Amino acid sequence: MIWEIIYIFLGIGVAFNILASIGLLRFPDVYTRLHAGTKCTTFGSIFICLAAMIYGLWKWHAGDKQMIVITIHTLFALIAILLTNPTGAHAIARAAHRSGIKPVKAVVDDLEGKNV
Amino acid sequence: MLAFIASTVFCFVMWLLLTFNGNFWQTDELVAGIVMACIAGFASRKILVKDFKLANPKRWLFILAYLPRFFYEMAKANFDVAYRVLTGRINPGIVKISPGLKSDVAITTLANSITLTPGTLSVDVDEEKNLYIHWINVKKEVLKKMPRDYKPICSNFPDWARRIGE
Amino acid sequence: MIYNLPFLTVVALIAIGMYAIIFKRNLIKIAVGITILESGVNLFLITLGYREGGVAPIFTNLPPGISPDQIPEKMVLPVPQALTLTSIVIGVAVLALILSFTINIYRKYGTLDAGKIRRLKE
Amino acid sequence: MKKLAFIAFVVFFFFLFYSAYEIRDFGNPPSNVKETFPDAKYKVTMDDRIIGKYNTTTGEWEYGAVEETGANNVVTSVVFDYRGYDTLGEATVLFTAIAGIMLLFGREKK
Amino acid sequence: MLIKTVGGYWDPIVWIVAFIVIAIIAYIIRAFGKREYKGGEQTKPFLSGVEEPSKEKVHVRASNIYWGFIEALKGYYDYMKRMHSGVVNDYVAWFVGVAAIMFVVMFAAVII
Amino acid sequence: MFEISLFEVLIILLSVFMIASAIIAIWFKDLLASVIALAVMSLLLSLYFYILHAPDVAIAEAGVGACLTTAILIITIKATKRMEGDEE
Amino acid sequence: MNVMEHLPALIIAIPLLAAFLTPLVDKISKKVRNAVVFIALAATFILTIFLVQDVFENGIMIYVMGASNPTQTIPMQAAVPIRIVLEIDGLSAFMALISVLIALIGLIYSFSHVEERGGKFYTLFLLMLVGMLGMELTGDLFNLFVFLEIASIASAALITYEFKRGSTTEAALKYIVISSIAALFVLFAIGLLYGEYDLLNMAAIAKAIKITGLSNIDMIALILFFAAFAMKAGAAPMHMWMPDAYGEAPGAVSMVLIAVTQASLYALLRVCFTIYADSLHVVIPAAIIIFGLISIFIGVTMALIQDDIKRLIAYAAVAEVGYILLAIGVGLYGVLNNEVELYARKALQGGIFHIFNDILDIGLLFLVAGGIIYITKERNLNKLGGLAHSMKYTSILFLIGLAAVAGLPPMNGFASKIMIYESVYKVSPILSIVAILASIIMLAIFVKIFHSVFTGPKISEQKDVPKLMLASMIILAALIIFFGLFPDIIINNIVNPAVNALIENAAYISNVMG
Amino acid sequence: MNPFMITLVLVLLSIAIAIIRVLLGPTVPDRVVGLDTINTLVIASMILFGVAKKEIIYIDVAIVYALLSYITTLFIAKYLQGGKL
Amino acid sequence: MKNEEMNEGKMTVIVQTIAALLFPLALIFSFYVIMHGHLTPGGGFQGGAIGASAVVLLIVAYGVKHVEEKMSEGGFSVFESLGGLIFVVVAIFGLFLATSFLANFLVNEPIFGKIPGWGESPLNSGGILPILNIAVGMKVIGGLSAVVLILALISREGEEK
Repeated sequence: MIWEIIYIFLGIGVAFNILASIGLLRFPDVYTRLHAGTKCTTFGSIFICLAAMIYGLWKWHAGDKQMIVITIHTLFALIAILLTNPTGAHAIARAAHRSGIKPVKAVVDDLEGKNV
Repeated sequence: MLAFIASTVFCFVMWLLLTFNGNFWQTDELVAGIVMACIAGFASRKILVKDFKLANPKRWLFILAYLPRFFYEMAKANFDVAYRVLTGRINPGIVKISPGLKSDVAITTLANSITLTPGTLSVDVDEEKNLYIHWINVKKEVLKKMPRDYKPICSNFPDWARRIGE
Repeated sequence: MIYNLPFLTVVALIAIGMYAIIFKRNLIKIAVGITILESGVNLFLITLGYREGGVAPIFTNLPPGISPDQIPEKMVLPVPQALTLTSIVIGVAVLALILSFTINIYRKYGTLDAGKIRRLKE
Repeated sequence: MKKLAFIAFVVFFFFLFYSAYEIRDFGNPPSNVKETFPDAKYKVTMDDRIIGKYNTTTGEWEYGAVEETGANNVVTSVVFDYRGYDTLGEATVLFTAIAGIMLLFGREKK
Repeated sequence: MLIKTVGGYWDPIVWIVAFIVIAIIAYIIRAFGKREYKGGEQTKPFLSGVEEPSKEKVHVRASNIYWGFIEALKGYYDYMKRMHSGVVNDYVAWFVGVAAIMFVVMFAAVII
Repeated sequence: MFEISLFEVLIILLSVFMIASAIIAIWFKDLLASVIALAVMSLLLSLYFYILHAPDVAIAEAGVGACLTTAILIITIKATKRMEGDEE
Repeated sequence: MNVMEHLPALIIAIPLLAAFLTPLVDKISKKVRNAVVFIALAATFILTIFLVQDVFENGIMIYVMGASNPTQTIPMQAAVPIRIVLEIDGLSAFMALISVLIALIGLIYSFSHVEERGGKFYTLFLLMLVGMLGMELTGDLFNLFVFLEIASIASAALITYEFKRGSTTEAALKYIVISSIAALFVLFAIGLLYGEYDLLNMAAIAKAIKITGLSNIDMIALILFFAAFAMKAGAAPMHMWMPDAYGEAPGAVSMVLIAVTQASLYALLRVCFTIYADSLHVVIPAAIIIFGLISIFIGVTMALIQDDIKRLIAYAAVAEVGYILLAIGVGLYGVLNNEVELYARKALQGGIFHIFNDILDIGLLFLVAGGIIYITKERNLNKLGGLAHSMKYTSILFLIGLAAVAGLPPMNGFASKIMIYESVYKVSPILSIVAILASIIMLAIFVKIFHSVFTGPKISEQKDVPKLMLASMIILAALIIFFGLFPDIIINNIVNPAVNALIENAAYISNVMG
Repeated sequence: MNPFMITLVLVLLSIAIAIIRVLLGPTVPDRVVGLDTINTLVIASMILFGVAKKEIIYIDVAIVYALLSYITTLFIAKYLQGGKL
Repeated sequence: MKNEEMNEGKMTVIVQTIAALLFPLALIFSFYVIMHGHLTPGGGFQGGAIGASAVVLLIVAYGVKHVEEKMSEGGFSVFESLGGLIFVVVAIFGLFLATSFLANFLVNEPIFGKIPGWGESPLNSGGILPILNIAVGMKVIGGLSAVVLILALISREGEEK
């Protein structure tokens, strides 16, 4: 049962990670690539972390007391990813816009004309 | 002083989490933790703690309540991106929204949430705390009026952010 | 069984770094080359220390399935890791110094081209 | 001139690749010193001596890092105990580099 | 005082004694000369009647001192100046070159 | 036939990636891109250390290679100029 | 606690402690800082003399860092040393003595004019000494690498002391790039040896190579060591960094840089004579001889056309390194061919003695040149002139230095050079002829430099150099004359133990490995 | 076969694709996106390897990366957006 | 975001808030790595590098000027010298109290002596290793922060000219 959950979680994680990479290749400009690179990797990594946490909790429950450390430390990594990834994406997007990269095929650009 | 105590407590909790190894903490672990948390708290007292809004337990409850909703949106976002990756159908644009948030925490929460949710990516924030959002699938009806309606872009996240941060 | 592939990687890294140092004229490129060269040497030391099927030489929370009496055969070698630690910190110190020299040279000479930075010759 | 340098480069790295080919197999460090020192009394190498040996009958460490330094992390005990002098030197390297940068850029505070 | 070399020995004290003796002899020989010939008009150089130029004018500058020698070895010096290019890449290239030659020579010598 | 384990697949992949990113790092004319490739290489180097069971070194390489080296390189590029080449 | 027993550790620890203390004390008072630095260096000097005396009387000294018994190299249940072993034999003691002596003289010289950013300057000065001493006292290969880096970084930083001239930074950059690459290849070679034998101790590796024979890996490591250390020692054609670095550094630093170079030379000797000793192929001594010849030739001929006073002296320093390499190569050749008593011992005596003379002579020239530059703010020989009118003492000291470098009797340079000429003649007369010819050209060079700096009409009124500067130069000149007049004392008491340590490497191994 | 190891190899494959983006990316921001993606993937693979080998203490390395890899991104972003340091 | 703020080198509010949150986290993690150097992977250098990275994070998020007002490079270098001094003094203590330079004179006994009621604990083991870890940690935090700070200041100074 537990193993199945872990399998599923790992599968989702890997699927989204690979999807992120493919999106990174296929999308036309930096903003859309950021969509893929940020959302999908974050989501995939969350599932991978969840699988690891579930594994740790299960082992801990099964009597291996120190395995709880995996859960807690993975939680730390997860929080750090959740905090940093979107912020990093925001910083890159802003920098890209300031360095003069226009969004491809944009229908509207409210930032344009705003004095920098 | 209060700021110092608050940041010290934050650091100490982090230390306790980091050093937990299945058993109760040893005494010297705790003592070392207090000393180290004092140093780290002293170093970060001015930048970490600007106000004490987040010390209110009600806000913690809001955060907890917010997480599942956020997670659901995120899952949706990923399937959305998956769809766009596979089909390549995009209709992007940068739109400005005015959520009317004042505090840094709130705007940060909102921006990060927006980045992780369907089809949107926060690009810039100006001094009036208006967000500029790269939207991968711009809907026609939003473009009509100038103070944009944020409902179709980021549903009711600004309200949640207001509850958490303001 | 991978035959010596990591060692070949190491020499390839060293060769790439040396290539940058010898054939690239930009000072920052030379600094990048030195960094790559140093990474290669660090990797070399670590690969020397690897033992097949070993675990990290740390006794806290050893993974299950290792009984203490077979420990020396089950752990990777600790000395190369210590050497590599030393080498990494030395590397960052040298890099910082080289880059500060580079900044100063750029201010005095107005160029980063090693071919033009030759007031001292003959 | 550049061509000559390139030939020298190729020759040099030919020999280094040869050394990478010739060196011991990946993952198989020497496990005893009998081959190198046939007259040695004990047959453990430097690293195995540092890692230590556990005596199952007495339940104690006969020798090694845990017994000699009391630290669980063997790498740290190598860094700070067995090769502590290197670490001192390395800290000095950092100090030297920073003093050098300060010499170059530091401002005299009056 | 005395150090043995492969073929003989070297003793600075003996050398100094000899030096002093020779110096004294030289001084004595000089002392035989007539007093009025020292100094004055006698010691000035005679340049075909042309007046001696001032010291500043005839002082030979450093870069002119061994002009002939350097001119004679012009080819060598041109090569050397090209070799000392002052480019840091070349310095490293020399290291690699020397190491490569040493590799080749060493392995060739060992195989032979 | 070759018997190959997952661990060896990992090592092969990482070796290839590292050499690739190192070549990228010295190939780019844009120094900023070159620094990014260097950061990637340092990241993979750290992963390499990690799977060769040297977590101590991996942490050191993470702290130094991922953050500080890149930081000082970018500061230097900012203080000097970005493109490698003859223009000026 | 017996101080005598802990001397090797204290000699490193005291300057290191002072180096860490200097930035703190510098914030309080400049005078206290100078006192701290001077006391630390003087204490190191005294301790070094004790150490040297002890080593010369009682043979090799062993110190195991951090062990429960500092003289027990091989701990319980082990076959090889596992801790860092400091091993001081005659050669190490000799080199340590030189380094500390030169550093002390350089410090006295620096006190006269280094005020601005002095805290950092003296810190780096002490660290440079620490680096040299560490390289010379250690018996561990990786430790050698670490201290090599300390010495290189400290000297590179010190070269930039006059950072207002951009060329100092250029020289420092070249120096640091060269040093770090050399050091990285040294580290690679250490890795190769470690991979082969799982050892880091020099004596243990020497014994292992002796037992198992020279493998191909060992040979590659040898060449890498050889090329890297030869580059750091300034052997032509890898000498190009030397004129840059020596020429741009402040006077005292140039002098101490020679000692750093000699420390690399020491490492080269250690690798050739101790680690690889008997399994060495005859190609290596031949290579050393060839490098020596090229260095001599390039050094003197390039010095002839220089216009910058310090660069000129720096090229002369290249030639002096060439003499040392020539002598050592011949000595190594003799040792390998079992012709020790015939000529090898004399050649090595000459070479080792010439190490000392090189530092003293070239060091004196650098100090005087530094003084001239300090007074006149001018480095170009074409614009200098007539300084003997106002700087009488300096010109006399410079003359002494010139005579010593050119090898005029009865200066010390002649004593060592004649030993080198005669022993080199036994191997091949051509070598000897080249060496003597180069010596003549050297004399010509110094006629040029003396002529253009000191003689001629007075250009401008200058005062003489500061007193402390003069004092340090006088110490050096006195040493030069003393060594020239009584070379037997030096050779019998100081050089011979070093030569014995080179020739008999078995003692070095057996002291560690039992 | 350990599921975590298999996942790890697959994650490494997606790192390969991200490296291609770093190689191709026409502008620097594109490359930074690749770097950012590789960062996250490396953190994930570190966690996977630690769990696969049951090495509890290895997760620390992943935390370090998660905390620090962000700084590189910020530095490059700061360079690109112009303005002073 | 105003032009003046850009010139101060600040990044957006979002980045700043996250940096403010990550700074204590990184700092406490660096202390954890330093203090547990003899138990888990890590030690003085690693922890020091992480701590220095925390300072670098502040530099990049808030601008050099802002950081330099709070912590000057002189302070960092004093910190660093202190770390070095502690290292050498402990090493010399080994010479006086035990047998040789750098000897582990506290091995098999707790650092601060046996305090009744504390029992056996891993954190308090390892002899002088934790002390040396802390010394090296101080040194590396001070040193690397000072390097980045100086280089950043110099770069900024060059831009202002």
